[in-house]
Amino acid sequence: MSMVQTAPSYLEDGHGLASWLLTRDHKRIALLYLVSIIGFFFLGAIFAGLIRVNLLSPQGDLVRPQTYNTFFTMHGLIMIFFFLIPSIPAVLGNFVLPLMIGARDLAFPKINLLSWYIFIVGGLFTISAGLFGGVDTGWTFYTPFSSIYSNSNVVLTVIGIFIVGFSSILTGLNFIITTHTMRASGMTWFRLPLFIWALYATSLIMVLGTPVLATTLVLVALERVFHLGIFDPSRGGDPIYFQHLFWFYSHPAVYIMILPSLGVMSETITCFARRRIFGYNAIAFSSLGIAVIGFLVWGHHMFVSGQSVYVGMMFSLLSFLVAIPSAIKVFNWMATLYGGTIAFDTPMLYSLGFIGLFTVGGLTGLYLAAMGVDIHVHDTYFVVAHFHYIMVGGAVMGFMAGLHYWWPKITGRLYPEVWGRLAAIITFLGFNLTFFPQFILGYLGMPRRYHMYPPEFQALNVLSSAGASILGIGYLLPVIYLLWSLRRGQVAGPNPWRATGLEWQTPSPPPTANFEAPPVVREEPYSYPTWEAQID
Amino acid sequence: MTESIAGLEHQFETLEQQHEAGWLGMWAFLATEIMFFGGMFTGYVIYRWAYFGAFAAGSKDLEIWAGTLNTLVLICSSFTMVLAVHAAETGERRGQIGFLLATMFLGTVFLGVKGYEWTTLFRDHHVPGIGFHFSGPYQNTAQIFFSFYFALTGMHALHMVVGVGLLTFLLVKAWRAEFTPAHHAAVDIIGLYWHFVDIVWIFLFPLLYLVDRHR
Amino acid sequence: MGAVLPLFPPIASTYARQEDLLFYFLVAVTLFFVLLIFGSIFFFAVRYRRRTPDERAQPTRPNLPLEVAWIVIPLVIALVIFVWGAKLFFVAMRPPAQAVEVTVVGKQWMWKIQHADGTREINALHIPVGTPIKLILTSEDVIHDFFVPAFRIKRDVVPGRYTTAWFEATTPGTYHLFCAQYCGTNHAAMIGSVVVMEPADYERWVRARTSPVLPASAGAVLFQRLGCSSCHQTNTNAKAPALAGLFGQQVTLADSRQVTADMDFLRDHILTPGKTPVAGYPQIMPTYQGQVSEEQILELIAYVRSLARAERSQGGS
Amino acid sequence: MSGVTVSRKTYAGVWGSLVVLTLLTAGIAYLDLGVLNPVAAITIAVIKMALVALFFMHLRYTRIRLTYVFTAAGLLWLALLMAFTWTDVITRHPIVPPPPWPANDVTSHMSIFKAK
Ligand code: HEA
Ligand code: HEA
Ligand code: HEC
Ligand code: CUA
Ligand SMILES: [Cu+2]
Repeated sequence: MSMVQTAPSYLEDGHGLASWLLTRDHKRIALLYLVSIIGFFFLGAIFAGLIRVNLLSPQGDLVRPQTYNTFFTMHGLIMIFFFLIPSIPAVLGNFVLPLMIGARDLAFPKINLLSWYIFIVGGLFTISAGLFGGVDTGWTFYTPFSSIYSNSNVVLTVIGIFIVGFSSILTGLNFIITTHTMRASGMTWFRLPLFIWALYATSLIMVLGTPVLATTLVLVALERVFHLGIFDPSRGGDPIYFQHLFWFYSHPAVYIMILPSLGVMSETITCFARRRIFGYNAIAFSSLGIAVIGFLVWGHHMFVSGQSVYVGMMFSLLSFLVAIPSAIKVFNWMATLYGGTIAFDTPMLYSLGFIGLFTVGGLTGLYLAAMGVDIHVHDTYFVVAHFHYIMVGGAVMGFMAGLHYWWPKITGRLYPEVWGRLAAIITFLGFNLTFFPQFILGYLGMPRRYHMYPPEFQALNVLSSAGASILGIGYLLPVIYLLWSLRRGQVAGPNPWRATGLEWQTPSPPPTANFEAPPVVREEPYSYPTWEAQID
Repeated sequence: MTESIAGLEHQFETLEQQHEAGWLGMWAFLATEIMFFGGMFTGYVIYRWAYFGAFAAGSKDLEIWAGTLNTLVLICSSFTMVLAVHAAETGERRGQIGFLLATMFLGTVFLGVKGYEWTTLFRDHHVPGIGFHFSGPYQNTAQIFFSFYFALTGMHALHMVVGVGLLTFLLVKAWRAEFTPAHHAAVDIIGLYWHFVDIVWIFLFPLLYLVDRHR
Repeated sequence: MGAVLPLFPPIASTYARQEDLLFYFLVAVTLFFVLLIFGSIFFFAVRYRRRTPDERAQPTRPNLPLEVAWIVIPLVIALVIFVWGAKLFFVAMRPPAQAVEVTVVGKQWMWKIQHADGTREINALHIPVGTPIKLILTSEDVIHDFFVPAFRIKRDVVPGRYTTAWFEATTPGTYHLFCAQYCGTNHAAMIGSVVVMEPADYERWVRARTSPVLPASAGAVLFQRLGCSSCHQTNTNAKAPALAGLFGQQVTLADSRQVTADMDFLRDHILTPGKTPVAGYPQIMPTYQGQVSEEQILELIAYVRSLARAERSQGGS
Repeated sequence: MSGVTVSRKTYAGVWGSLVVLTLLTAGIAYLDLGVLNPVAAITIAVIKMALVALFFMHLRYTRIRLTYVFTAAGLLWLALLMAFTWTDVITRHPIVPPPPWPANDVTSHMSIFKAK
């Protein structure tokens, strides 16, 4: 290396633990998040594995009922609050958002680091609750069970989730302000990559929804400690009020989980079809549409809860309306594929898998939103299958797509392509084997959160468990080959995919300041070459 | 990188951009705060509808002079806060210190009065969960009102405590004469927070103290 | 029951038939879109695969009619499903007037069921085929959920209030009854069975029961024992309102709101009289919170309802 | 972030109005205005909020338009949360009022399915 070497990459800019734990570089913070959420994912996955092993037999032989209940509670809490919600935003978003808009960092780097610490502290609280007594409320904390009857460690858990909520709020805040104030010159709103629009919409939900969850959890904790009676019918409280508050956050939260993945799709599909996106505006606005209408459908989780039927109807109608922006996105991607030049690198395989599974998951959401059908399938495995299709088949696949796509940018190395494709295919197959039988189980009437079940449901449960073990392999493979690629992977170069976008115009891995000179944007987004216009 | 402009953080190009980000950041944060209190306000609304009698009775049990006094105290503290901002804009260091101290003082008075109210309520067994007792026809529904009273005022008081902490931080900076007419974003932004906490109280006052007073 | 790999639940109520229709429609819609999307992915993947590294794509041109089409078509389909689903929901939520009432009290972790004639059952419900049954559900502790997959009905059982559900069984048999709302340790064991019988069998089953006490009669005894009758006397006096004829009427509250004297109202009034104080009376009625069980409250309510009936029949209607 | 320095006189005026409004709201609470009581209380609170936000928080002077959007979003979302929850609570009554009395003895019970 010559002495006139330009700025060192962010990975070389400082060594030692302190240079990581005290960093304010969004790229390093993203890696801190990456390591932590992968840890949480496998913790959650171990619980999933235990759930599936237990359900191999109708009597639920593996563990006692109470233990099983703590399993699915921890599984749900960890997967949702400590893995999926921070996954794409805090890892990939954190890493590429400033790069994509041509900024040196997020607007509030210290707050960014702080939010990681908050995340870890929240995680420690929740895990320690799991260790000391466990929690058995389900991730939904329904009152009055959680507030009075549960004998488990609810308060500690609730504190953990409360804390981690602030991490989410701060990340969202940071993204919103950064997108508004720090775009490079020439980077107008309609030149932003669609991933940024998706992150913006996600942040909107984080910022406006999460505080309500915080309040709700505070009230549950207070109720448990002081017996306030707000959710306790025997003191005149209304348990349904809890459900309103909870779902006011937690329904929009499912869009926190999916919107970033939808954003990743717009990047990968265009890159691997090498074609300009079809319907940029429609996709951009559909993200905002989902975020806004998504706030008005929370009552679809409560159709049979005893809420007013009239309100139920309103929520049902709005749930159908919120499906339309998702439909718009799917069709726009199809139109982008049309006439493209499609390559099947790993991110693209994950992306195509995503589209398929998201479609199935989303369409089954329509069954649930149809009030008459929801009466039957509510709180059965049909719901479990629905949300795993969207969250595991959809969001996690989207995360994998994004991780592989930006991996060369993050590490400067390419992952081994063959292994990548293999893992993507195994995941897809294992996934369907795991969760498709659950649709049937659900319609047959197997309720969720059951530690044992009538014998006639066994065959389908065994299939599902078998699928889970394949799926498990599908998830373990990437860990191995991605780690391997850190040292042995091919050196990537700044733009291995020949993609457009500012993040590819800087070295991989990028220098701490991201760009050598402040970039100026002159092109429309996704200006891939076509037959006609020769773009050089 | 250009560290030439005093106080410019590395990620920004200009001070202007930096201030704008800070200002917008605080406003966005205040939007989250609205929602944070919002969950409880929603509960307040529906329970007040369902238990109007109990809310009226509970409300009458609060000391109106304390509520009114506290409202006035907070309004004055907002006034002194905005004067501190003014002093920062004009670069008067003594003004900054004086008004910040005044704001902190008023904030503390508020908390003192609140503490007094809480102890009286505690003495009267009006604290939910701790041997709650309420005589009269609403004996078994009044607790709901006090639950909201304590949840809302408690959360508000917590914000006040945080606010006083932030003011201390400003005070130190003002003492060191770090604020110049060109660079005093911190005062501006923390001022916003303080005013917001004041606004929350402006709503809490009629909602908690003035339910059906006239009867 | 008993099949090794069942793929579809038994259809045993009128509602189940109607609900399955919508379900099939949804399956068709799903298949259509899944085939469309998977199909085009495969087709595009083959047709437009990248042959040379520098192959260039077709230019992207706006196509408004296409965009409108894929907004409007899904929208129409979605609205059809919405209307259909909502209609069904109202069917499920609107019990026919002649439905026979059965009360259900859920508690951790069992179902306590009482028939209109007073017969009690635990974790089992025997009903005749072809009779609309209306369930009145409440819980002693946490939220449960009464779920009979064969009937496609499900309703949360919420403490502190009454929810209702109804069904009309069409096929005799024994069906699963599940608790579908997570309610603690033995949630999965809070199961039972619903036995649907031919009318003749059912009649035999009814006859075999030791003559149970009617809920209203039990309620009348309670009414005396709890001292309700000391204030609420049959002849209207000033101390407390007479309860005859009250049920189902509009009641004016002290804060001049109007409410219907339904089961929830009566329940609230026994447990938290201060919640809905009646206009024109001093609020001296004590709370019975903690002194009466959910079943007893139901009996008291049955009694107050029977007073309404007595009133009517005296009125000669 | 206003770029404008507002005169202390303006602030004092606002402060004065806030004090007056506080006393006013406390006073009005003692008059019997029926439904207008809560309406008056909330209206005054909203006016006070507006005064604080516009003048003390410089909303009136800022050139960053986005500030309005953020504030409005916060308030709008709160309104949505309240409106939907509230609608549920006030329309929760059963869609069919229960019949005056149940079919509550064996004979009436039996007759129903015998009739079929
Ligand atoms: C990432 C997470 C995620 C996402 C994106 C969604 C998306 C949707 N969800 Fe889902 N959902 C969950 C996660 C998610 N959900 C979870 C976790 C639960 C359970 C919570 C619990 O109780 O624990 C749940 C539960 C749940 C319920 C409550 C079920 C019950 O408990 O009874 C309902 C009811 O309406 C519902 C509906 C929908 C709808 C309509 C969408 C829509 O947004 C889907 C839109 C997408 C499409 C429609 C597909 C693409 C479109 C086309 C291919 C075109 C064709 C379209 C039409 C014809 C309209 N979901
Ligand atoms: C992002 C969210 C997310 C993700 C990624 C997953 C991933 C998985 N989930 Fe999860 N799940 C939820 C979110 C998620 N889930 C939520 C929110 C609930 C509701 C909780 C509630 O009811 O409160 C739920 C509930 C839930 C249930 C229902 C439990 C019940 O109601 O009783 C089941 C049952 O099969 C299940 C299975 C799985 C499986 C097999 C995976 C797989 O994809 C995981 C893949 C990994 C593996 C298959 C394991 C790999 C194996 C190891 C690392 C070691 C294994 C160890 C041993 C076998 C000892 N999940
Ligand atoms: C100490 C006297 C007293 C006793 C004992 C009493 N009540 Fe009451 N009850 C009242 C009074 C007074 C009212 C009207 C004022 C009010 O709403 O509180 C009332 C109102 C009611 C109402 C509403 C009547 C209406 O017109 O809307 C019902 C129902 C009722 N009581 C049922 C009962 C039952 C059941 C019991 C026994 C378990 C009972 N009461 C015991 C005094 C009493
Ligand atoms: Cu009862 Cu689950
Ligand atoms: Cu939802």
